[in-house]
Amino acid sequence: MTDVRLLYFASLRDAAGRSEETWQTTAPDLRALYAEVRAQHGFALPAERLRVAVDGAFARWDDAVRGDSEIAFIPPVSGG
Amino acid sequence: MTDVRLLYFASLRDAAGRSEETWQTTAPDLRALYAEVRAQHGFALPAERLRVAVDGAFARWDDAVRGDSEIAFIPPVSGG
Amino acid sequence: MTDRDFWLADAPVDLVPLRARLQHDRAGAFASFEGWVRDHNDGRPVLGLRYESYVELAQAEGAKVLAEARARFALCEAVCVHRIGDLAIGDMAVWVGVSAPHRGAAFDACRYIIDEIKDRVPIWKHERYADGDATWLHPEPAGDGAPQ
Amino acid sequence: MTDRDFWLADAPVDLVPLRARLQHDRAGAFASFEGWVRDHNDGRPVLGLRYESYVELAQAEGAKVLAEARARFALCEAVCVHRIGDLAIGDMAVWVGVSAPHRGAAFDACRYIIDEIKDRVPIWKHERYADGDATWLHPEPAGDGAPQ
Repeated sequence: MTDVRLLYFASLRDAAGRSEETWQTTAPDLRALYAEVRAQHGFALPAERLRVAVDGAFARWDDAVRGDSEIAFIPPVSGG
Repeated sequence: MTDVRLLYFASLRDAAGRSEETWQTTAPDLRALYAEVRAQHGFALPAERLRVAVDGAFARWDDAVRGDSEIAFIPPVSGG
Repeated sequence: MTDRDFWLADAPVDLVPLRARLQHDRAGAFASFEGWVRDHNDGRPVLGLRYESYVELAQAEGAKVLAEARARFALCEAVCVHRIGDLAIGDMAVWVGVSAPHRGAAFDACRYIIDEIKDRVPIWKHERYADGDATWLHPEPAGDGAPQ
Repeated sequence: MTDRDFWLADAPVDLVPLRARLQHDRAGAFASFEGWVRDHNDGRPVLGLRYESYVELAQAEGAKVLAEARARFALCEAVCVHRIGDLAIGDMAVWVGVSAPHRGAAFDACRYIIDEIKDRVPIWKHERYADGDATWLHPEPAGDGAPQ
């Protein structure tokens, strides 16, 4: 089991009902982690529509899950 | 003989030493008129580099010379 | 004012010092872009909106966009500031300003910056509509009719 | 301020009322361009310059350019003002501002306007150089390396 910190923004935060949480996982990579979290919170958006960031920098979905990292799932942006 | 009013701008005014003058001409069209004026004042620019305006509106070089009109030879512009 | 070239502002932005930062004796051209809050989106009347950001990542990604613009185009200066928080109709949501010796580079860089900011920087718009509804905007990828 | 959308100004221009004229609840995008007096041209140090115009024709032709931009692009408002008289390094020579529902139209119209103004409107620049020389600029047709 690995502990990670998850950050939620915009519609993901609304769906999760929180802006962050600690999550225990055995997921080998970030894609599998998102699948777990999506099932738990009922997120509408598939991973293909999102980007993922680890410790404040964009990451790849097949990157391994590192313990104690801060992971953000980034829904499609709408600034500007 | 037809009397016209000529307006000079920018390098044409410097070369002519005046910003306007009355000109008596038998030139049938504006191109021939410019040839007369160019010869008189030693303008460097050929008609192909200029535009011509009559009474405050752009005109064509083969337009006839109308008496008492106000004619401006427009050297290449450099606003902006 | 910060000395960064991209930042997030949680209050209205004074344009005078922004514009002054772009001034440069070699600069013959200045192009700017502003995004303003419209009273409608996709035909729906809009009352107001809120921008939220993943601030740490947005700051890093926005700075990267500005660095790319400086590398691609012959610029003097380039600055971008994006509002977060609550905005009303007519408020300025984003400001991009670019100065350059020539106007082609100024226009191209200005457009590059706003296009990339809208595409990549983690900022989200939450719109409130006249009919009482409200929603986060998560546009489809560009080319599929992304708004504005 | 005039209610024309193109005019010549013989004194420095206040940008605040200009920008205010572009505001519109339907406007999501605002693009502006400014031409500034550079300290050099074609490698020659410039001390200052003077713009002269055939005012009557420039006013008519500038208004035509603005009307073309409104016809070609989906705009809310468009305004252009060009300085005449003596200008110093850093002074604003021309200002173009366009507001539109979407940014593509705002950028394209802003560029169209400044390109056409530079190409067609009878305004001439007289530059004074550090070496004591001074000259009227009569650029070759576009594509032959016209400055800025």
